[in-house]
This record gives sequence, structure tokens and C-alpha cells, in this order.
Amino acid sequence: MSTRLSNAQIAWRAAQDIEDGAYVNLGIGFPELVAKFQPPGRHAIFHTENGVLNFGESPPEGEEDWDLINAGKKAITLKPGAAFFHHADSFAMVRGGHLDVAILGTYEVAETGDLANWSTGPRGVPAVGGAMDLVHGAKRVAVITDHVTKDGRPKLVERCSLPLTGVGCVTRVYTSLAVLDIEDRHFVLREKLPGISVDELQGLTGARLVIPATVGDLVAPEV
Amino acid sequence: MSTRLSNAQIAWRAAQDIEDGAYVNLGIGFPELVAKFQPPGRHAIFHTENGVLNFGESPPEGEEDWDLINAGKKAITLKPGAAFFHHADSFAMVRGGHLDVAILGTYEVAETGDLANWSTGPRGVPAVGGAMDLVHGAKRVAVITDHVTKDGRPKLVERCSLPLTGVGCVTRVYTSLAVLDIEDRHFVLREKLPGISVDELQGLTGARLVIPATVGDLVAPEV
Amino acid sequence: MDKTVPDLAAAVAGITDGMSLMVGGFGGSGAPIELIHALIDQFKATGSPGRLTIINNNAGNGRVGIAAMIDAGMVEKMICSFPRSADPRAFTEKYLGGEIGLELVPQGTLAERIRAGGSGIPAFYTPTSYGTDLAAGKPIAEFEGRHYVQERWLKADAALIKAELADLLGNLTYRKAARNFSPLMAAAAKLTIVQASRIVAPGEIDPEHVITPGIFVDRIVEVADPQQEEALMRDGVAYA
Amino acid sequence: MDKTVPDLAAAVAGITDGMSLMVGGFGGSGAPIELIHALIDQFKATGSPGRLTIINNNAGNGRVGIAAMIDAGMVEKMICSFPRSADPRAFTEKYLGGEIGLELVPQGTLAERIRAGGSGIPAFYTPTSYGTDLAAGKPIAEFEGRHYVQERWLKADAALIKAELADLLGNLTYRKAARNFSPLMAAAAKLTIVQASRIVAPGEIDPEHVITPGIFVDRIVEVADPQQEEALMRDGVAYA
Repeated sequence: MSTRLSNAQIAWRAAQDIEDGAYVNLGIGFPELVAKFQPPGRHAIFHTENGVLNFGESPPEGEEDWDLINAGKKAITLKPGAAFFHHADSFAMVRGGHLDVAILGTYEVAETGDLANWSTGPRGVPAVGGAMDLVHGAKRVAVITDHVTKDGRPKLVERCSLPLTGVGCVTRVYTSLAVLDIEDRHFVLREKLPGISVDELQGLTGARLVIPATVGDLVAPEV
Repeated sequence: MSTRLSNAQIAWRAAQDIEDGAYVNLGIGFPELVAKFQPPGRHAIFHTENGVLNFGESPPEGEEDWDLINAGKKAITLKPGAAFFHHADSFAMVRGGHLDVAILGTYEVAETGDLANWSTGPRGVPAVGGAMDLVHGAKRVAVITDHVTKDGRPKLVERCSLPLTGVGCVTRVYTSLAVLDIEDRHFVLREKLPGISVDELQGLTGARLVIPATVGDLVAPEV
Repeated sequence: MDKTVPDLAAAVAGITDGMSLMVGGFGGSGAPIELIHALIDQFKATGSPGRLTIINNNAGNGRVGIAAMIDAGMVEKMICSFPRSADPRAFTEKYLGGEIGLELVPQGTLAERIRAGGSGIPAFYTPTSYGTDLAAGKPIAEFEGRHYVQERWLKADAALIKAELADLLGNLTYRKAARNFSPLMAAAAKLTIVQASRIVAPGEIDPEHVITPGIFVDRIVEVADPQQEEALMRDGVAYA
Repeated sequence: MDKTVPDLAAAVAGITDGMSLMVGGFGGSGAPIELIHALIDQFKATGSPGRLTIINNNAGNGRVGIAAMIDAGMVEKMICSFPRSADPRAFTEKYLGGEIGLELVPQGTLAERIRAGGSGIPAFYTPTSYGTDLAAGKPIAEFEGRHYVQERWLKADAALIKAELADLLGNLTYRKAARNFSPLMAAAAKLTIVQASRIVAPGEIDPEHVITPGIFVDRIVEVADPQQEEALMRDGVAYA
């Protein structure tokens, strides 16, 4: 058994929690993978900030229509029952709490639910896009992420060290090692890889884990 | 020569100041008459609060479509190039200052530009509709009114005695006796009926008139 | 996903005592008469829902629609801009008798408060009503030398909406000026209930022509030949 | 009334040094390339307009459109949410060199500020950015137990908009997701200039399908086969 889930497997796990008919916004990049792993028989309706509801997969190369793109500026297609709308209406959907789920990537997430996913500090060109709106935009804001950074530091922390995207907004975290809920300003462990002990997981986490009586096995297929 | 203009003549006079292509909202009732008197070759575009631009005259009786009405709930027709929109967009046009002219009826108008046209006091059922929005809604807010009330009291006053619709919003007043601009918190006389003297007019007005060097004759055809 | 429900009774199920209810329409245009009457039927059969707060531009006309709800004794308070109509007896009598409450809101402010409610904007500033009795008690602020009144969002427990077309996902179009407040209310209510003249398959409404995207809609019921308030009044109908 | 102008040069006439300019589009979709390039032509010929503040979701891509305006030295400041793109050199180099200003605004707040600018709403409250660096210095208020940031309206001296259809009165439709910020910007600018793929007679656009009513539009020019940013980049075009 692998010692950690791949990005695709993390996305697969997050996809299992999306209900049939849910309205979902997937952040640019890694979170877009989630759309590939909808369980059979379930059909989420995907929203993109630039004014489309109910879009589908990318078109074949060479058949792109560049007036039909997602927030990441990638070409998309429409499913039957799609709708176009302008940016203010699009963010009315977001800010107004009409989305059921938003799934975002992150640099850090704190046990308080604080999220830092837009800026790695004062160097370079800052860019925020829709991130700060999306964290206030859904009934459920989830994060998918490696459990630690490439150089092994925890991404789940007591307090974010990077500039915040939002305060107290995240309720669930899917990592390469575990699934955790954020409740009462603590990470509550719901599932972990069978091959890792609670102590090992705590050692890779920058905040105290709350361990309930039952912790499920985090098992994802090869995808 | 008549001693005062009829309502239709007051409306005719107000219509002469509306430019070709102007976007215009006419208040419910008496102001609606203004639309009948557009000078030849000029085509204003009429807006109604309930979400129509570029509507035309009433349909023949029996041919009403009750999904096609104006703010006064009267059946209307469309001109080519009309548009429908929802109430928030409609009042974005109003509040955002996109209308060129709003023409309203009134109970009282003060030399400060204050308008009182929505309530005659605490008795009965209060109703405001779009009046308070419209007074902030146009580049030019004009009033059409008899110069005095039915029992002879001035409607042009120093300070309104009735509940205000808006503060400092009116810039021009068309009455049964005169045309006046409101400038620097005073009524400035622009035109008067040839048959009335300035002193007589002052006697029928509840605030001091400013009389410029040139005062035009207010002459309206029989309409 | 299919948001249709089998009949009007199922469409209005779950609206309970004391709720706030947005009702689309401006006068008769866009008034969801069949949904309102279904709610009156439920009230007559069960005594509920009562003590409702109704949000609409007007306060009913004649003896049908919102006026019939008032006649039936279901309405505790109206939030509206213009509680007058060709035949305003239902509201007027109860209002003058102190039996019904009224929050009077300028029409554009009413629209913007509902739009704010659906858009996650808890408050905004408007020039409308500054210096008037309707601004009494509200915060005032100055921006760029001009005074503005702070207004709060308006949401509701449920909305009753009349559409022209609905697809199964809840994408809506409206007929002419019957659009008015309905797209705003659909977004501002927790439970948005739609009567549509025709229900179609997803894809039959051009995505460019959708006025209310389905995300704002919870239930759809087909009412093929909806009644128009003006026709009911002409025929002297009293529903309550 | 006929709002058409004869050519692109006439369309962009009167935009002068120091103005604020809203430019429709999200990435390449909806970018009014021909209007932007006409403005660059004017700058090359006359040295004006310069010192512009440009309002757009992004800050240009490659060497065309807004990026080419930046390359040409016409832009003093960008107001945008995401000044990154496939090829962000034009902005990045000038920004890191301290030659161009940046006001970074969350995307939904940018949209709402522009919508407020067109709607006569000088300020509103949003949950977005509360507790973050982008709320620094802004008034905070609590409503119903939650904190919100006060944001101000955003207006502009002119807007450059790309539409699909325009009628002579300025009623507009857009093509697919090219709609994005354009209807908001059309309402928020003093002078709204539109390039449309086709200009039609009044009445040829169904009144139910109008997205931007003509009241928000000042000038229209027909650009029958508009260039798409992605195609220009693929072909390595540099306009400035």
C-alpha cells in the first residue's frame, strides 16, 4: 500500500462526499480533478466564476471555443440545462451561499478554519482571483491538499503564517494521509490511511488532532 | 387668453424640453400626458420602473396584455428596440443616474428643490412606490403642477409642509402659470403667461421669485 | 436531477406559521395566483400557514391572490412599496383596523434589498429616502459630499414565483414585464417555489436566454394556463 | 436615434490622458481587441491617451490587447483581481520595476463594486476579504453576528465592450461566457463604447433576450470578425 494518496486519489475521495444534484465550484488547478471522479449515478452541477452553470469536460484539442472557458481560462463544454450570466450574478451565487460545496487547494489551513491559499508573501506579483469570495461562498468549504509541503513541513497548522484568504471558513480537509473535519477550532480526525499510526499522523500535523472513538480507514482506488 | 394652462398644456410645455433620444421616466398619472406631446422628429425612449424600456402607447381596449404594463398598471405596447429587465436592473437605471429626465407631479415643491409628492399626512394608507427613487434618478428632475392648490394655496413654497419625497432634487418646475428653474435655493422665473404680471405671480407663490432681466412668454397651443 | 413536483399542494407544502414569504409580481403581471390559492386551500383545510409576512410590491387587489390571503386572515404583516390598487379593500380595511402591519419601502430600495439578500450583501447605501420619514432611525453616511441611507438585506423563508418556461433543473424564463421582482426573489428565499406555464427538458432553453439559473430554484410545478389577476377581477372572483 | 459610429478611430475618440477605463473580458473571452488596438493606434499617432487606469479582471496576456497597452506605456495603474496569465510579461516586468501601479481586488468584490458604480450604490458590505490583508484600512461592521468589509463603488470615464449583437439603439447581447464583466462595466462608465460582431435594426433582438439595454450604451462600431486573444497569441502577434 502506498504511503500517501496521489493528487488524483485525494480528488477521488473528495468527490465521494458530493451529493447528487449538488452545486459545486472547484478551484483552479488541482481541485478541477474532482470533477472526474463523480460516483456513478450522481450528477453535480458545476459553477465557474466567469458566468457558467452546468459545464462539462474539456473539448478535444483544436475544437476549443475561447468564449467558452472556465475560471482557469481552460476551454470547457456545456451540458444540457446550462446557463450563462454576468459576473455580478455569478458572485451573487457565490457570496449569497447558493453553492453547496466549494473545493479549494491551499498552502496552509489552520485548526480555526482559517485558510491561506492566495499569496506566498510579499515577493512577486500578487493575484487573488475569486479565492476570497469562494471561501464565503458555499454551505461547505473543503480543502484538498498534500498533508505536508514538499520539504516536509505541516500544511495543517495552529495558525496560518501566510496571508489569509479567509477566516474560519474551512469545514473539511482532504489530505494525502487523512480526512479531517474542523469543529470547535480543532482538527477532528475522521479517516486516515490504514498504514499510518495516529502518532505518526500527529507528528506530520502542526496542530493537535482530536481523535474520536471511531476513525475510518482512508482507502482510495488506483485512479 | 386663458388665465391658466390646462394640464395638457403644462404637459405640452414640459415635452418641448425633452431632447431627441432622451431616456425619460414619467410619473404615474398627470405626467404620463407628456408622452403625447413630443415635438415632431423627436423620439424619447420611455422607461417604466417595472422593467421596460422603449414602450409606446396604450393598446386598443380589449387587446391588453396584462404582462405588459407600466408602473401605473396600465396596459402598454412596445416600440422596436424595447428591452425587458428585472426590478433591480430597472432601479439601477434610475438610481445610477442613467435617465436624462424624470417628470413628476407634486403636492408641494420648495425653493430648496425639496419635493413632497407621496403623502398628504398620517391619515389613510401610506404608499410611496418609486417616487423616492425617481427623485434621485435622473440628470434632470422636473415637476409639472398647477401653480396653486384647488383652494388657492401656493404649491411652490419656502419649505414643504408635507412629508418629503426627496431633498434638493428638483431643478425645473412647469406650472399652470409659469416655468421656473431652481437655482441656488431660489425659484428663478424663466417664463410666465403673458396675461399675468410678476406681482400677481409672486402673490400666488409661497416663496420669493428671482426675476432675471429676461422672462419669456409662456405660450402653449390648445391641445 | 428533476425539481418538478406533482401538483400545487406538493409545491406549497412546508410553508408554516410565522414564515416570511416573497411573492413575485407587480400588480397582476407575474403574480403566481395558483400557488397563492393553493396556499389558501391549505390554510382553509388545516388552519396553517398563518401569521405570514408577505413581501411584494403591492398589497393585493380585489378578492384574489394576496388580497385573498389577507381576507382569509393568513397575513400578519406586509412589506411593500405601494399598498394601493384598483380595489385595495382587503388590505385597507385590516390596516385601518390595526389588524395588519406594514413596512413601507421605496420600490427601488425594496428591489435592491431583495437583490442584496440573494447576493450575500448584508447592507448597502442608497440616496433614496435620505431626508424623508422613511429614513427615520437608519444610519446615514456621507460619500463624496452626498448623504446616503444604509439599508439592510431582505431574505425570506420561501418565495412563490411565476415563470413562463422552466426546465427540469429549474432554469427559468419570464413573460414580458412579468419578470419584475421574480428573479430577485428566487435568489433571496431559502425555498423557491415556481409555477411555470410549461416545463421543458434541460437544453430546451438556450443558455443565453436563461433569466433565473436553476441554482436559485427548489420546486417547479406546471400550471399550463395561469389565471391573470385582471381577468379574475373583471369576473368578480373572490377566492378567500 | 442611431448610436453607430463609422469606424474604430471614431469609436475611441475623446479618451484622454489620465482617464479610468473599464475593459470588458475575462482572459480572452469578451476582450474588445479591436477597440484596444484602435486606442493604441491613437496613442502611437498622437502620444495620447496615456497615464490610464485600466479596470479588468486580468492585466493582459502576451503582447496584444491590454498587454500591448502596457507595453506601449499607456497604463499608469491596473485595478484587477488576477494580474497573471499564460504570458504575463508585460505587466510583471513593469510592476516589478515599479513602473505601474496595482490595486488588487477580489474578483467578486471587483464585480460588485462595478455593479454598484452603475447602480448608484456608493458603498456596500461584503464578507469577502474580512480578516485578510486586502481589507486593510477598510471600515468593518458587524451584522447578525458576522463581520463584513465596507467596499466602495467603482466607476470609470469610459468602457470598452465587446458584444455579439447590437441594435442601433445600443441594446446588446453577448456570446457565451464572453458576457462576464461587460454588462456591469457598460453601466458603470460615463462613455460606453461597444464593438459588436453584427449591428441590427431595432426590433431584431427579442426584448426578452437583451442583456445590456441601450440606455447604458453610447457608441457602437461593427467589427464583423473580431480577433480572439488566444489565436493572436498562438500566432505570436505583438501589437504595441
